[in-house]
Amino acid sequence: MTELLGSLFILASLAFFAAGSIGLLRLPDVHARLHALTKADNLGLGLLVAGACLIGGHLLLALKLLLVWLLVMFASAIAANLIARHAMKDGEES
Amino acid sequence: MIDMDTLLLTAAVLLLVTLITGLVRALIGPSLQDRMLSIQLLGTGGVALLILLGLLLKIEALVDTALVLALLAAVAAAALTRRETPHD
Amino acid sequence: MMLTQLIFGIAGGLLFAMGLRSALIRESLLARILAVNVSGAGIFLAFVAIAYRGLEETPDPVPHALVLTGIVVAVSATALALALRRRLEEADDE
Amino acid sequence: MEITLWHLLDSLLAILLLGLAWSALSGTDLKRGVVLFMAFGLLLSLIWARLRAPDLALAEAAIGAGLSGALLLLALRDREKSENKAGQPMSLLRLATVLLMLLLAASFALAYVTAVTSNTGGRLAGLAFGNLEQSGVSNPVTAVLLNFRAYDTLLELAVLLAATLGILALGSERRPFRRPGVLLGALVTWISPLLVIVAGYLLWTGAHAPGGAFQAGALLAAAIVMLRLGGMTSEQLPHPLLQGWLLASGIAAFMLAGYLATFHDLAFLQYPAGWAGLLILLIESAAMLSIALSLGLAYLGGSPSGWDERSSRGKRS
Repeated sequence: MTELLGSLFILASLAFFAAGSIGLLRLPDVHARLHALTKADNLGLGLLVAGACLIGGHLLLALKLLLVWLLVMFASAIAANLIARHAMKDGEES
Repeated sequence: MIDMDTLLLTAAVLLLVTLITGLVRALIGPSLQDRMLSIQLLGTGGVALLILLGLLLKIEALVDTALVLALLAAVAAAALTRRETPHD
Repeated sequence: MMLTQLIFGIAGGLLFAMGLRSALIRESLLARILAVNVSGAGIFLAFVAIAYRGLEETPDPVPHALVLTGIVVAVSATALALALRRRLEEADDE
Repeated sequence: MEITLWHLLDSLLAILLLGLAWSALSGTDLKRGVVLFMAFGLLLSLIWARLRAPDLALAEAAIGAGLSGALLLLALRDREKSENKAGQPMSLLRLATVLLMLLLAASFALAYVTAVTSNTGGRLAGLAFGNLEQSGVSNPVTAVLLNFRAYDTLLELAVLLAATLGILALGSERRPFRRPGVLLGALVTWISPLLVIVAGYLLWTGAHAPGGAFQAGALLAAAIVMLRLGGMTSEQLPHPLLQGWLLASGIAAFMLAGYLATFHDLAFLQYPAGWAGLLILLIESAAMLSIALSLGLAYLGGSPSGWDERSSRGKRS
């Protein structure tokens, strides 16, 4: 039962990863693309981590996976901010 | 009823396909920042794929690898955007 | 030979040739440094493909150990090459 | 042979890797080449994971995500007039290169097929697994690196040291970065200690699971890169004299352990029975520190400012 739920989570996460990729490809400028990327990606990884925790079974693995997810959210939020500001400065200079 | 491994493997293949789609942005740009976004996506997607591979191949150390990638996820963006101290 | 070994073996060979070709015909030093790295990665890939034994089997640890040190040495050699390139550019300026 | 979904995954990975390499090497825009090369490095880490080489995946992740990308992005800043573009291929060499490529590709294929098909007979893998119990560790890759093929590893450390000395000799370090903003400051303060902890964990766990001196050293080097991005100046590094000792410590520990064995009527680098595990841990700790500092100094791009002062003071006295 938990395994079934886990695989459902993982399949659902794929939709968010796909949305992130397509957004990155289709949206018109850096800032819009950034938006698609961070929102979809973090939700996607979150669902995947939840699914993997359910399938993987033991506590230590689940804790590690949770840490991975939190770190990715933290890092990508900051990275997105850095890239956005850098893009803005470039826009002013040119 | 499909078994667990087939399901996870299908998920891994589909995930890789979306990552390839996202990497097109690294190819066409146009700006360096656009390309860097693509790397950012590959970082997160890589973490996800490592977790899936870890479950599939039953290698727990791949979660450690995912942890390393997660810790370093912002290094490239920081390295791109930092400015050097001015000459005195 | 397993199909997986064949796939990654061919990929390794192509990378090796591709990298070597670019390293020889490119004028830009940075492009050459990238090319040598790609070429080295091709050899690493062939080594790891040779070590592979199947989905459930433990692979041969000897090539892994060689490639592990190779990866670290390759990055330090790249850093040395980049430092040389920077020094060359400075020397051109003087 | 049966074709499964795994082979689809393998083919996709291989094709993507080749595509990235091709596009990284073919364009004339160096920025594009560097970013695509960074993607190439990340993908390699995934491929090592797929080929059941978690030790390599760990090292490649630390180096690909933490070190080589940062190094190359920094190198993009000192592009000069001669290199604004990646340059057109030289036409004269083309024919000769194609011929050489064909020759090399053929010999590569021959070597590869020989290596894969000669599965019979006493392969080294059998030897390595057979003697694993006496090696002092249970991770076969660590056993090969630090025990069975310790000579190779010692020489690799020497190569690493030589490369670092080259970088130090070439000139002084790059300019440090400005003080970071609030966000980047927070990132550096939170992540760098975590990197050090995970490096320690990888060093310890390397005895029985994927990890070890090379992975831990690469991760620790990434911590140095991160601190540098957060505005660290070389004055904040350990004292230059200590840096010198740290750089040499990996080789020194190895040699010491090696000679220790000769006093017990054993061959050089043949560890006394029962001592292997402890000796390996000691050597690995020292090797981790020198690998980390070597790669960290490589990111600074030259000798830190303190080193110059020390050498000029030496000249005066």
